[in-house]
Amino acid sequence: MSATEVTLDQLAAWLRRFAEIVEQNKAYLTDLDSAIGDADHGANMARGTAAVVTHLDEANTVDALLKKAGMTLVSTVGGTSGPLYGTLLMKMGMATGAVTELSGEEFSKAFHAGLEGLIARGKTELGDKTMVDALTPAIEAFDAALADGADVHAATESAAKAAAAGRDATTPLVARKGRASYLGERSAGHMDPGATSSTYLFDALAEAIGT
Amino acid sequence: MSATEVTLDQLAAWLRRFAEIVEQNKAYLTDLDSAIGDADHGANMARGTAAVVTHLDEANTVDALLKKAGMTLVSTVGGTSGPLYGTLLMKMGMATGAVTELSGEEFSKAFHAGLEGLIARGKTELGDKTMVDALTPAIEAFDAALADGADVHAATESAAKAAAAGRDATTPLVARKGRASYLGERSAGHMDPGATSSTYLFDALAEAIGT
Amino acid sequence: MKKLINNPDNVIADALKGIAASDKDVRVDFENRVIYRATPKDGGKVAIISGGGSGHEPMHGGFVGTGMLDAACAGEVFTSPTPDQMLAATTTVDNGAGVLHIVKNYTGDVMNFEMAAELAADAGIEVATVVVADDVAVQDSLYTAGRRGVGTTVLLEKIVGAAAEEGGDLASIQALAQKVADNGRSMGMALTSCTVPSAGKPTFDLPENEMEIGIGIHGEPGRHREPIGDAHSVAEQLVQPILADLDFTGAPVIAMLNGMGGTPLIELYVMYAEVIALLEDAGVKVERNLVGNYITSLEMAGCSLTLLRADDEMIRLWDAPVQSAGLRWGL
Amino acid sequence: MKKLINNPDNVIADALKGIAASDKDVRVDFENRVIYRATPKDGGKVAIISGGGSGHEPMHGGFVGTGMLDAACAGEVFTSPTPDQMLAATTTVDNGAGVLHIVKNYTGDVMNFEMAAELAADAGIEVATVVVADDVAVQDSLYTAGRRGVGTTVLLEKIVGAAAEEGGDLASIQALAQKVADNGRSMGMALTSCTVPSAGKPTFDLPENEMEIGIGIHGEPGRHREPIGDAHSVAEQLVQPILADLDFTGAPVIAMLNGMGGTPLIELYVMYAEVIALLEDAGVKVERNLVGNYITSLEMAGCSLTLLRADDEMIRLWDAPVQSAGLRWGL
Ligand SMILES: Nc1ncnc2c1ncn2[C@@H]1O[C@H](COP(=O)(O)OP(=O)(O)O)[C@@H](O)[C@H]1O
Ligand SMILES: Nc1ncnc2c1ncn2[C@@H]1O[C@H](COP(=O)(O)OP(=O)(O)O)[C@@H](O)[C@H]1O
Ligand SMILES: [Mg+2]
Ligand SMILES: [Mg+2]
Ligand SMILES: [Mg+2]
Ligand SMILES: [Mg+2]
Repeated sequence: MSATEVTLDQLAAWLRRFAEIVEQNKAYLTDLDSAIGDADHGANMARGTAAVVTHLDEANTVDALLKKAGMTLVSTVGGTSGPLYGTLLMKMGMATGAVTELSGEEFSKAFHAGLEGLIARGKTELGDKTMVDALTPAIEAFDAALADGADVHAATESAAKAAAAGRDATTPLVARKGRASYLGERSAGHMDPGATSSTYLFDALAEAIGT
Repeated sequence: MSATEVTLDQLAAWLRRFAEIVEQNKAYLTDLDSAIGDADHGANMARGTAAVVTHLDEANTVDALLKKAGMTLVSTVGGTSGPLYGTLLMKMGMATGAVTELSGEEFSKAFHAGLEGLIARGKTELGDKTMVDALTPAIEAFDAALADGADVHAATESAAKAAAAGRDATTPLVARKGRASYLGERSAGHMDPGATSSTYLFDALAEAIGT
Repeated sequence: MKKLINNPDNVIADALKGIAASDKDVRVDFENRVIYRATPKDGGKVAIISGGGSGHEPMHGGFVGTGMLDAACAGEVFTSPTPDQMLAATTTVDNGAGVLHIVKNYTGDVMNFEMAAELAADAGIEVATVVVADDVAVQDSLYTAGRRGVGTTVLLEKIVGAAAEEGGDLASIQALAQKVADNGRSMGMALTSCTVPSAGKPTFDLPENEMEIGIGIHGEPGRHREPIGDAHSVAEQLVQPILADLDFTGAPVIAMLNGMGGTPLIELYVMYAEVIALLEDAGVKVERNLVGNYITSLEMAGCSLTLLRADDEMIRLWDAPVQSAGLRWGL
Repeated sequence: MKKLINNPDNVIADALKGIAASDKDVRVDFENRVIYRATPKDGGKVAIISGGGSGHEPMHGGFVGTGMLDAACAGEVFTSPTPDQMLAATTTVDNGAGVLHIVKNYTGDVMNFEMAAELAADAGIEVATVVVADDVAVQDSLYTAGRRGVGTTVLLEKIVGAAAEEGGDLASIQALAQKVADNGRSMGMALTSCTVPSAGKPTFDLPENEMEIGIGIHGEPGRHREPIGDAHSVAEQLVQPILADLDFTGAPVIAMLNGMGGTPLIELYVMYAEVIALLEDAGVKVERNLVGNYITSLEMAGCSLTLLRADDEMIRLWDAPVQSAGLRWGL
């Protein structure tokens, strides 16, 4: 079976699965944040994604689903990850319209809109040792796979791999944004927590679309 | 050589040696006080006895020496041991008169006067698990040895042995006075810090007179 | 030992320098280690003195000021001050109207204050003494040193200080002090030990999952140890023994939830919410309260609860102006 | 983890109950987690709002009151509050004269307050913002998030609160706030780590003989680690980087020696004595000071120094009456 469309149900399953993976890795995310931050990234993400899950049944369209998820993150997380992940999903929702499924291209367009919003909010660049370092290569890989003729599921798997590679690449970097930047050179040698939680977004997506 | 008199110099040597032994056992006394008190007996005794040493040269008579030592303890130690050890020495000084040496009997009379003053100040009885439990048998043994015809040096050695036995006997007791009494039954099984420092008083005396 | 100090033997002297530098409303006698009001109240006011071992800050030095203490004597860490110190303080603050000594019930404190009072009486100064013995953790009996003096001391110093400011005479002030002492009860607990600087290591070892119920403010062991419970069950262990010891219904109550020094304020608020709910259930009406660090035990983590069965007069005196480093309102 | 809490996920909700029960001068909106003055000042007063992650008590909720804040938003522990909270607070306190947002320079705080300000502007409320970025431990650069906002926030909230109480307009209040922010510098250090309740273990491991210089108030690592020094050398490591960053001579200075939450007050006094001696040597004239726990980091042991190069107007506003749980004088 070759998937060319992503359905509303799959998107809901995606966010549900994202919440599960975050919950399972809560302590790990917090450990990463302890080293170069303030030891709350796991709790922040778990609180926010759990809240998102409680609203998944309310939406009948893709835009409503994603906007509500984004707003829920903004209003329940706080900190840095709340506004950023929240903006990502809200802007994705704004880009899709009131549809019930997305083609690969439409999904890609939404991702780009979301990432742009996030970058504008966070005033970040690639290489600043943030979640952007996982999100950007993931979305690029997604586009490249689609361009290569892959179906949406295969494209999400490429995206997940690229996200992981992007995450790993944050380790040697010196942080230039966020709390880790206060550390200067001492931030090098540690994996970025936000880049790590970003990989779960694509792991969850690959699983949700694959099933 | 059989010593029948204790000289002013020997008494000064006694208090000097007492300060040394206390200083050497400061941490040990504090450890004992940590278990059933407030972890300051070593510091209290070391501070006070060191101050006593600075005044030893000022006195030309036994009473002046002992009274000054007692007053110094009272005004530098504080806590429970300051007034009690201070009273012991002050009352001893008051009992001797302006002499330059003491016979065994005179020394015994001074000890009794000191102990009585201490007991009156502390409102203690034998068996309350305090310094009195070492001081009382020590002074009794001193008297008994003299009565048996021992010289002063031998009598102080008996006193030191009896003090140690009295100290050991505090271990199983439930404290009825001082800070350890707040513990009730939980005070049993611990050696009393004040009884322990009291043994040093007789150890020091035996050494000072022996030499 | 992790401490912000210089030589462990100089902690008191060094801290007094900091107090003198930071608080313009007090004057420090470094030799005698006494903290006085910078501007003593003139006229025939009864003077109120307290003192005790150091390590319980802001008590007592932080309570010197208008409406509270006239002087406080600082002993070594956890060691009562000497008679000399208290005599110096007593002589200095006496205005002819007499001096009240506020003493916490520890053998050392009682004896040293007693000696000072004897010497002061010799010098013709009228001294009255109140001994606070409010710690219900201690099983009281005729044959022990009695209960420890803890949190009620803070409330007593405030209330009696206000009465003295108003011009009460020594006998009435002493009677009031005794009444406050008789009607206050406290109970404390610890999550961690304190470390006496000169000892250099924790006074006791408390395993990672245990707490000590009934702890003393000098790290004296309490009633028993048990696994750490949640704030609700800890609150029960503080409230119940206090209410079992004295009836707190039918009178206005002043409550203090006190941090032992190493407890974050946010935890004290969590505890206070539990305490107040239990007291409400028990029909106890808390009219005034303090939540914070007032009578501490160095860096100990833990807290204590103090309840005072007050009356309208005590509440009025509680509300009277006070201006000290540790308590400040109405001025 | 040794904490007096119930469920780690409910710490903020539980603590807010305790704050509401203990402080009759504030009103707590439990849903939005906002602490308001119980009796808002009426008339056209500019409203002052602050907020941030919890775990720094008494900041910010403890500074709500006459002469200081109109409202404070409590985030999760070490996590900035959400835009919803700040919007609720902004809408509630606005009197028509506009609202000042006091923000500490952390990416999360800045973004969340920014979103709230956008939403408030949409609702027709005039919002001005001041961002405090005073931590000299952070090597500043155009390409980073800038310096952290720490102790100057406390001084700013006091001074600007007094100016608002006097009736200044939003533009003048914002200008004053910016001036205070520009003239404050801080530097902190830690002896031990804090433990975030939801994390359940210390944020960092610090060996028994080491300290962290330049620590952040969320347990963010500082400049470097080194063996624990005495109070004198620690004071040097706080004073020197601050004086190297800004000239504090020739102006009245307000100094705050702040405890991180787990530091005994007696140690803060020892430190203050050292700090003041160093400042005197450097020709810095400290006219006003605070010594105590004002901007904490849960149970962390350690301290921070904040210096504000003030002027006569700031000193006057500093001395103006304030009545909040955390700061109280002149009323
Ligand atoms: N300016 C920024 N733009 C994009 N992502 C950022 C930025 N600053 C920080 N981040 C991301 O946020 C993560 C931290 O999130 P979190 O711990 O929840 O927030 P906080 O730092 O406020 O405690 C970092 O690991 C990083 O990936
Ligand atoms: N009432 C008393 N009479 C005699 N000795 C006492 C009494 N109370 C306590 N002590 C002795 O004092 C010792 C403790 O001294 P110290 O630790 O210096 O004083 P504090 O208990 O005030 O800290 C105890 O070990 C005990 O021997
Ligand atoms: Mg974080
Ligand atoms: Mg002791
Ligand atoms: Mg003691
Ligand atoms: Mg955070």
